[in-house]
Amino acid sequence: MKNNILVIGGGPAGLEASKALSQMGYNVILAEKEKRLGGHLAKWDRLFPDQVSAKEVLDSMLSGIKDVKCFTETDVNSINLLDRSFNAMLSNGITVLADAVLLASGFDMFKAEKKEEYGYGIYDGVLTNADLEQAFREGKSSNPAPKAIGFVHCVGSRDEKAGNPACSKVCCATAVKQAIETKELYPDAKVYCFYMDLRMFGRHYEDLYLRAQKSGIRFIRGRVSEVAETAEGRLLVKAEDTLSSRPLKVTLDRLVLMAGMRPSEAGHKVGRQLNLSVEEDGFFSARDGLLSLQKSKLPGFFYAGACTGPKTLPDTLHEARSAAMEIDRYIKENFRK
Amino acid sequence: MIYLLTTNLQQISPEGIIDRYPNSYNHFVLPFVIGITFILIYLFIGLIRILYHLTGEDRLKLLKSLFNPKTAWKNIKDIFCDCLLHTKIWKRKPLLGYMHSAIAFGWFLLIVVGHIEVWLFAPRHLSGLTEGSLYYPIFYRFFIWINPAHETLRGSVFFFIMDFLLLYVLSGIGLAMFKRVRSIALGMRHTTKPSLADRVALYCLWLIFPLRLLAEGFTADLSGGGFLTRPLNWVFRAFFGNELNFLPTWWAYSICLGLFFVAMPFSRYMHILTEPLLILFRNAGLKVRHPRKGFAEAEIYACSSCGLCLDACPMNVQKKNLKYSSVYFMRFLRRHNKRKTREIAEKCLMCGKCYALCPVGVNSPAIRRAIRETQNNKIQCDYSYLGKYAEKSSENPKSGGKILYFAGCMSHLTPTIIKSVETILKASGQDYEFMDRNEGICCGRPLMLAGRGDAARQTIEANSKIIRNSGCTTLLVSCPICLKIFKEEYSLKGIKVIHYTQFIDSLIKEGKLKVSKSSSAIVYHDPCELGRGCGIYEEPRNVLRAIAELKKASKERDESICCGYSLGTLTLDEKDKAKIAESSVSSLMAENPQEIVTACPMCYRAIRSKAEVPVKDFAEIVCENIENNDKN
Amino acid sequence: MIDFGFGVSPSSRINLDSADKEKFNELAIAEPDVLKCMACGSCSASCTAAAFEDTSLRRAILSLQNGLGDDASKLLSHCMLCGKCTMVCPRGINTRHLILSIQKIYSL
Amino acid sequence: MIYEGKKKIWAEYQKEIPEDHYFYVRSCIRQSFFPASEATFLDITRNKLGKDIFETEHHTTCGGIAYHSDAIPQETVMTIIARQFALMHKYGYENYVCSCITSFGLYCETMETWREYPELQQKIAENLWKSCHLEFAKPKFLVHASDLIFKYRMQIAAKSKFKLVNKNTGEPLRVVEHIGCHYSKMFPSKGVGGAEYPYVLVGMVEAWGGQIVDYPERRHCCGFGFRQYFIKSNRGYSLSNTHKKFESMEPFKPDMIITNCPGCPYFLDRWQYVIAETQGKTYGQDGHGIPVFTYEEVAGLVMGYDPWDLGLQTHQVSVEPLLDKIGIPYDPAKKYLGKNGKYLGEPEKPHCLK
Repeated sequence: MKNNILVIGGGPAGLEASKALSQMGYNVILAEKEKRLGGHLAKWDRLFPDQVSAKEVLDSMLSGIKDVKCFTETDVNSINLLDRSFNAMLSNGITVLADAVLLASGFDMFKAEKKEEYGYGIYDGVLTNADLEQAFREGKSSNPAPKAIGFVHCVGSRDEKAGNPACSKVCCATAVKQAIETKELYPDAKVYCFYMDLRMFGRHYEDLYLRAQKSGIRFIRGRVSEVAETAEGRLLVKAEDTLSSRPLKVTLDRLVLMAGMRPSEAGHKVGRQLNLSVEEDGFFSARDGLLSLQKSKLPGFFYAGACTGPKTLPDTLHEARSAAMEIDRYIKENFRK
Repeated sequence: MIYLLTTNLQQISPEGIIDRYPNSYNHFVLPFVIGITFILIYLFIGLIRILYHLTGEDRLKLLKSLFNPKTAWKNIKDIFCDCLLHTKIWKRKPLLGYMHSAIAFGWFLLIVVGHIEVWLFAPRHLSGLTEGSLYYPIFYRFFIWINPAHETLRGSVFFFIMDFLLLYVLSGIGLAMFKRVRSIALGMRHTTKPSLADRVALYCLWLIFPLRLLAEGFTADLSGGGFLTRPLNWVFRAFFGNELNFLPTWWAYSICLGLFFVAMPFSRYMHILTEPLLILFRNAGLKVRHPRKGFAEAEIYACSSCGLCLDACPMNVQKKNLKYSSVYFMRFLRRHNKRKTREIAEKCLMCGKCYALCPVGVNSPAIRRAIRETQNNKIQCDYSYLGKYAEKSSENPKSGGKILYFAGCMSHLTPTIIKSVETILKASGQDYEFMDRNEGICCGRPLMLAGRGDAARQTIEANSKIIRNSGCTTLLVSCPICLKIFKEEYSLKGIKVIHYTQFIDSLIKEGKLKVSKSSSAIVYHDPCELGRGCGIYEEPRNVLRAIAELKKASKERDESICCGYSLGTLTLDEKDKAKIAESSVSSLMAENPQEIVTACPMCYRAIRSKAEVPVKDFAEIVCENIENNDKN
Repeated sequence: MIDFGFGVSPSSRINLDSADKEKFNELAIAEPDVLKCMACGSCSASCTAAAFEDTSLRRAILSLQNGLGDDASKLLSHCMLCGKCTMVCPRGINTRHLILSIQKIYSL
Repeated sequence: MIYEGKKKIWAEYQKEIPEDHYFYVRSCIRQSFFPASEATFLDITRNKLGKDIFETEHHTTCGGIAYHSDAIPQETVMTIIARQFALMHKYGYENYVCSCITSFGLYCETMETWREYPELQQKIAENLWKSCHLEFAKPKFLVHASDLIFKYRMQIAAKSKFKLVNKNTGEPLRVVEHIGCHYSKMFPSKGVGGAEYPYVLVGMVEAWGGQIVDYPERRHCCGFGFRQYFIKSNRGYSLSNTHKKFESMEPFKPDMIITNCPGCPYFLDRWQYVIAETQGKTYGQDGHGIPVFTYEEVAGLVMGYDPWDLGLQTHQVSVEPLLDKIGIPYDPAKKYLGKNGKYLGEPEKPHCLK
């Protein structure tokens, strides 16, 4: 008999784990709340640091889940523990009795309009990293070409007042990547990146930074304090250039806000029903931060990806694979004696 | 010239076909006469121009030197050795040396002996232009032949000598042709890409002597000939039968000569005539003051475009950098190409190797610096603080020490050097003071190299004040860059400026420092500024031989390859520098030493970054080998 | 005009809109390394002249990016071109040529 | 500018303002700066709108000026505030409305501090009893006088005689609003519309027919700043702040400025004169300045009060061009005559700003 495994969330973590689990011979049921699989990856155009196409990456992931039962536009209405197995009622009316559950609910983007001073939703030229990716995907370019474009790092990250004191990990590299792509699209435009610390920690990330610098992108160390609209409808951006300890202003046509990662609301909904604990930052707490990253405090319930904190795509995929291994071990120890 | 064309037509040869020729003129001499006249006028104007551009002071210096017996003797010696015998090339590449001297010295002797012959047998034709003195000795064999009035078949010794010299020259030409095909056989990896004028002159030069052989071969029956021309004459007779072929060859010979002279000012061969002038200038102690005029112009035209600097230049480890070599630099200077010359001037490492290896002794680094001066000397900066600091530190002179140690800016990035020098000073019981332990003024050499001489002089002035007021008798320097300028530009009367390699050598010789010999095999890298810059090659080697087994680098002493991180370059990028450092290290590793030793903070850092064996500073390795009972 | 004993003080704010981009572009062509600075400060920390006067290549580059050419010239006017900054720069910036280029382009 | 976006933000910062029964506390400086504003407030609320606004002569300063100038410690200022609140309680009120923004900010700060540190509140209650024998109490609702006018803006509009509209073109007047820094920047939730896009004055202007103008430096301080203004050598700093605001609003060609703070209208008004004298620059039309008003003055104007009864003759920047633009009648001859008809005297250079 094949054991049922329920995977909640059809983003990279869910897809990668489902693939691994189905290859191990489990009966995998995947529930995704959105219309299409892929999570945020499905909305992205190119990925740092090598600017590979997000679509190609996703397509290759999707090709591995042929044996997985995927339910899209499906919420987990309720879930509870019955003896050793989990009983989940899905919004499409199906009830799943699963021997193990993998939560891969990922993250929600920080709502950039919460940073009122940046004027997202108020000024026409202010957009988010996700908006820009969408524009890239659609191959849209502005006419007339913008003359000056700014990127604000750490929007809703490292910001206690915005409710997220932590770093979202991917925004710096994303900003630098998007800045390069923007510069390529509008070679005559001035491109500015407003950063606090440039966290280019991964392999090739520093190269990306150097490439951006060489292409003439200006990095200004300082958080944007406020944005206003000029009489001509352009954006007047104020920040401090902390390296010269002086306030600075610049008029831009576009301002791209690097919205950070917040815990997924849908994930919380599942967590609340099983009394799973979250840490102060709102992300789920693993059983052990080093040794049992994929395990929750509840036997049979596992985590993968950004539901336990901001992660890059490779990190997420690694977690998904290790979660699959943990689930396999759990099933073998508990159900096949 | 018109006079030449119309005169002497009355003298007719008694023999049939050549009756219509005057006995000391023939139309074929015209190309030669035009050529030689052109070159003589060109030379005269050029000389006046160069002398005009010299400063009054320099002209006086030159004049004085000409009458100073010592310099006059040196002038003669240098001109003979450098221009004719090419002893400098002989020393480094014998085959190449032979080639050059064969052509230069052989040709020179041909001309001299030719004139002696005429002087002996037809002295009238040396007496004036109307007698053809300009061309007669050159075409002597022809005129003997057509004019039975001349004594023929006289002086068989000369026939032999002239043929021998011709063979000598031809052997050189043969080698030159071979060099074009396979330069590496003569020890040259890269050769200069010739310009159009160079090609014209070159092919003329190649043709001149074979044509002369042919021409003289045709006339050898009557005009006499030696072991070369006489047999050739027999062969010609056997094949052609009559003498009608001889005139075109003489024409060809004359045309080649004429063309060669006309092409000369536009080609590399101008060096043949300019080099003696350069020798006079150099021996008179003149310096480059302007990047294109006066002394520089003499250097520019003295460049023989031989291309020895191509292999010398450390940048040329990458082929793309060949274009920055001195030979092309001189060519662009000659063509007044300001953009290119500026680019090359700024790229150069100023390691001085091209100058050291140049057979003509063209000091192209000095011209590069002069170009940099035109660009950078006008930059306005504020160095008023230097004077204030010198004033302040002079108020409290660093007293006591007879030795004043100046580490220099760069040594502060290599604390090993400073620590080791201090250890040695202490171990040998020296009374010293550290001039720039906490802060110090730059020696000025980097500014000087960047073409900011005026600024450099301000740092020199401030440092001089501090040094003079310190009461020291010896200024000990650990950085060769500083050493060079301290020696050349500072006036520190009564104070001995010494590099730590020299200092340690003398300490050991005087028995003040005892070192023990280890079994380790080491190689020594000659820093540019220390070796080629200050001529210090022996002292460090003396010391190193005493403490270890000294191996050889494939290029060392004045052929040492710059480490690439010279302060001389302004625009060379990091990647190119790294490549040069690699090539420097690979030369050092020729005999697989266990350690590399150098005596310059820049070289130390550069070589360390590329070497796979431990790299030590000179003082550091001496420290390691101080005999135990003497160690602090 | 009345002297009140006080008046409008000049703004210390950097205005990137009015920063001279032409000269900076000229500089970036003469020495593209100017774009590579990551503001680590190694140059200023090792600077020989900085022991005496306010000298900082790092801040000079920043001033140029902010269109403050005079500030940059001032920060480099004491430089002795000793080259220590070239040696310590982790990005391999040709600092001496950069300094010379700045001095040439921004002095005119 | 996406208006809907701003509305979303306004929707998040709704403040509960009771309709009636307020204990009113005056500002220290407004009575001399804008002498008729507080009187107009009381007249409108009590007489025109029939509200119960109680005032007692026993109330004092809130201590804010001394506190912000580092002249008195926090416990002292808190005790002064506790006394004000105790008076309110004594007279049977639980809604507290103050005329001054500095006071409003300080009350908010004090209430928040007491909430976070109950032991401090206890101590202040003891101080209050020891010094005044008054019973400690806290207001149930704390509002600023402008909150109240905002609350009544529709009632005022219903009774208005004039609209903030250019009578010649029919276009709404372009109005710049300036909010006192201590209104909502410290506690965005305490202000109507929050701190980023405060709605309190915008609401009034929109209700009375005007059009609000957002200019880049709208968030910037007017330049008052107690320490900056009190010391002459620092006054240039104060002036420079005001100058920066005018430079920023200039391209938007505002017709008027409306404010809700004691210091702001004063400095925005008077510094225009100093800027004109030192920089030779004016920001209004035809060499005029931009007239600056308190919200009570604007309410009074739309309700048809005589401009001179509103004290508009005490402004540095002459208001007549604006009155003409709206079509409010006034008697130029009476400008410098007091309530009793006596000549008040007039500024040395009334025409500096035309």
